[in-house]
Amino acid sequence: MALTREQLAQRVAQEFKDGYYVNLGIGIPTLAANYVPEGVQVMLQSENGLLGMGQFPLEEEVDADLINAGKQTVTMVTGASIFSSAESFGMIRGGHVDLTVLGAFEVDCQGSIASYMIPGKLIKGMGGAMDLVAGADNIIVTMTHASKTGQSKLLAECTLPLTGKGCIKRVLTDLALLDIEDGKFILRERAPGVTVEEIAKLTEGELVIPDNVPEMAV
Amino acid sequence: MALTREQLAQRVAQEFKDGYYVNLGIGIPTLAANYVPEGVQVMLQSENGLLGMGQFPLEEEVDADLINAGKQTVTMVTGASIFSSAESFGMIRGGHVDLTVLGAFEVDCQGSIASYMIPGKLIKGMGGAMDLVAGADNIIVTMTHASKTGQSKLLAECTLPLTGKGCIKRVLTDLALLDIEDGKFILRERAPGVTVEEIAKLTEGELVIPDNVPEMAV
Amino acid sequence: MAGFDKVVNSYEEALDGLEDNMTVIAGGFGLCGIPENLIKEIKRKGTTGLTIASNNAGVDGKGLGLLLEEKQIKKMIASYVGENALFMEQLLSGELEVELTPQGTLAEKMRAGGAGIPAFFTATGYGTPVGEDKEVREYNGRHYILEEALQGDFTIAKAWKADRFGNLMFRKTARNFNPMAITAGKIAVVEVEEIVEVGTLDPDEIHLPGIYVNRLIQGTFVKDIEQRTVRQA
Amino acid sequence: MAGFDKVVNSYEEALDGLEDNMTVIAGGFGLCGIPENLIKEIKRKGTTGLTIASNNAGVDGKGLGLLLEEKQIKKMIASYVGENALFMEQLLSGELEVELTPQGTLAEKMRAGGAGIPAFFTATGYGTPVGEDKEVREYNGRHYILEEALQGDFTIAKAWKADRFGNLMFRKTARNFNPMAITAGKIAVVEVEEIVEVGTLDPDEIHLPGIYVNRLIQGTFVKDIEQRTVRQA
Repeated sequence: MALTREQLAQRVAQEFKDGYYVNLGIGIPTLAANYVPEGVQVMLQSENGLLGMGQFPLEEEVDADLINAGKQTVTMVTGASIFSSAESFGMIRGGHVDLTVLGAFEVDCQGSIASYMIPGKLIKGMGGAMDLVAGADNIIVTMTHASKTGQSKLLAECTLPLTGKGCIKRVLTDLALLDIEDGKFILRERAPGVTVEEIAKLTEGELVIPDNVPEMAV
Repeated sequence: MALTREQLAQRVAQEFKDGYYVNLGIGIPTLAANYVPEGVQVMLQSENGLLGMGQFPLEEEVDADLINAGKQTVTMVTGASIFSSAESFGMIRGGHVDLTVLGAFEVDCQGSIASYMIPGKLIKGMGGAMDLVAGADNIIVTMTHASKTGQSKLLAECTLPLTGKGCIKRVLTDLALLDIEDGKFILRERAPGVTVEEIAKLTEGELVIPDNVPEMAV
Repeated sequence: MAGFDKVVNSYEEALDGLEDNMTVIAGGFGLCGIPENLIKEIKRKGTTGLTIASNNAGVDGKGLGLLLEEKQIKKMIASYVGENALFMEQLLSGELEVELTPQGTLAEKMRAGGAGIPAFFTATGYGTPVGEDKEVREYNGRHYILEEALQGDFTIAKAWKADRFGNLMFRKTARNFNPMAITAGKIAVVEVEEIVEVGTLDPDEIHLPGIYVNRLIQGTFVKDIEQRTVRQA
Repeated sequence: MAGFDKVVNSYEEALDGLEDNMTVIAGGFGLCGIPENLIKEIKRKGTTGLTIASNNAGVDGKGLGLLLEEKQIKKMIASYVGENALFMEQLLSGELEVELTPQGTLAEKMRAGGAGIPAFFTATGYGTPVGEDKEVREYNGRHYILEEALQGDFTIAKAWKADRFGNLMFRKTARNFNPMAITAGKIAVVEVEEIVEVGTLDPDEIHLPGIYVNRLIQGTFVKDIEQRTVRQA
């Protein structure tokens, strides 16, 4: 069975280590904050200038001056700090954020990612995504493995305009967890009940299948 | 008569305009702060991270955490602000300081300045001087016109290692105030009692002498 | 209060000298920390042909979206221009030009513009459409592209509190692009919620020194919220 | 207090892993805001062959001057190295190497090192010995040279107040190089006068977020003054 959004978020959260500063993109990545493992503390960086993002505010706590990168009203945790956008991206570009999780349209086995623009459709812009993929060493891309019509999104080469080139090393899809090494996808884990064959069929880029591909614990 | 240190400082202070942010180098430039004209407010920038430097502290006010770029204990004026060295030099390099006054060993008629190093003698370093001359549009160099042995310090070309190339437009010496334009020194004012001929004799670089060269009001 | 008093008394005076076809840098992220009254004054003035550098272009009818209504913007330099139907319409019709710039690069370009750094290398955008036609250089095995500084004829920005010398404090994430936007404007105009007497602000707690501020005005703010998200108690 | 608690309990622990021939970035300007106890710990450890980037090299017997006594420094990257006879002696005898770097360039090199900017252009030093062998480029009729970022294996720095997460506040001009020095160190060690509980510092008033700090220690400070200048009442 393909992972649900909640299961994807759970699996992402298993990558959290105690003391990690983490930047979570909009959507599934953000959900991961609900599944931080027992005994682990993470601090969320919001690229609009907040380290230590908390949960949504109570109605009476809503503050127009306190939002996240998705423009949602948020709160601050104890120990939070505020800074300018230049400082925020200095932090990101300089590699000080331990883990970045973001979505994508396509990833290829060279580690390139396309996530911000579909030519011919409306242009929205890359926001902070290009800085995030260029600045982080440790990135997890979360996405569906294939389109609704069965087209693989794990490609030999991205077809859409790139957000970053050769910067992605780990992809979590609804079917599998894969690393990217030496121009190949390495299958690390399967979603529960999903076979290696199903994954291989929906992976266009070169796929390496180790002898043992365990099921994810979600 | 050649100007005294106090007179040099007085003449420098005549360049202060109301609302100017000013960086004053060590020595005579610093003295100029004592001669701010009536009705004029200036705010002193100290490149170690202070805008709004005040006078020396009273004995009981001395604070090791509050010094100027000359490592002297100082105070802050009302309205002062503190910032990092990166911010301070952003301010300087970005041209936000209205006037910079500093000393020199030599200046030439191309607007180059040598002020930080005499080869063969001890090396001390340029400190912030290279940033100051590169960042400011409006710089006054204060120096003696010639060495004690009568060697001109206003040269056709500096002989010492440069602090900055082609960046100086105004020089105040103990004998004269000169502008630098199109590769020439232009004599603007004479020290009281000093003749144009005396100045010409001690100026090695090409000197333009306008019809009327008034005496300084000091 | 003489030379360093930056306070002006009307929005008209605040934007005196702003002319057609100028480049304006605007602070704010989404609708958070935007100079909302200065934007309204530009609308009132009717200045056109503007190039505006701002992370976002407002939303329909709010923030910079107001300037789209009368087609006052010729070009937008921004990282994200979604949530704005009028923007898309003018973009597709060719009435509006957009230069999409990664958010961190945009922030750094403003900071560089204010700090006398004409250009810098960044890995952001290498190998992407942003890096096309830009110089590439390798440092320690990674590729970087050369990005140039950004400066504006005017900056319009918003801070929380100021003293009359223009020393500024920002509040929470309304800080965002405002500090470096202010440093990068030849004439930096800042509107604030409160102007306090000089000497009231602790020198150690000033977020941006008044040296960068040319004009200061006190305003009242609506502070629209784009995504009001709440949790239940 | 788990993952984000940066407090260590001894200076030995604070500098654990510092080895011979490493590059160390040090905060401070003159003797103001220097990590005086961390310097003493390096002296005690006897680490040698160090390359140290710091605006100054201390004075005889104080600050980084202490490390000259046992010849622990191989190379100094600094803007001003006057006021130090032992320094000059070792420099002239060839035991010590110095890379004179303009003060603003040094600050910006550290900031760039922390912010993922491998190189930047600056007008500072163009046409001078500092600009020799560096790439020159013209922007808007002015000449600029390309300067590269600086990073350290360790940073040693001093702040005034911190919470246990390493969120920092500096005091007056003891701020100076400390913030960017901290961002540029692979392992950033900060000593402070006071450690307060997390939540005590206003998020808007934190000068440098704890994300940059790896180890934090509370010390007591002598705070030597180089030029005690006073006025009469």
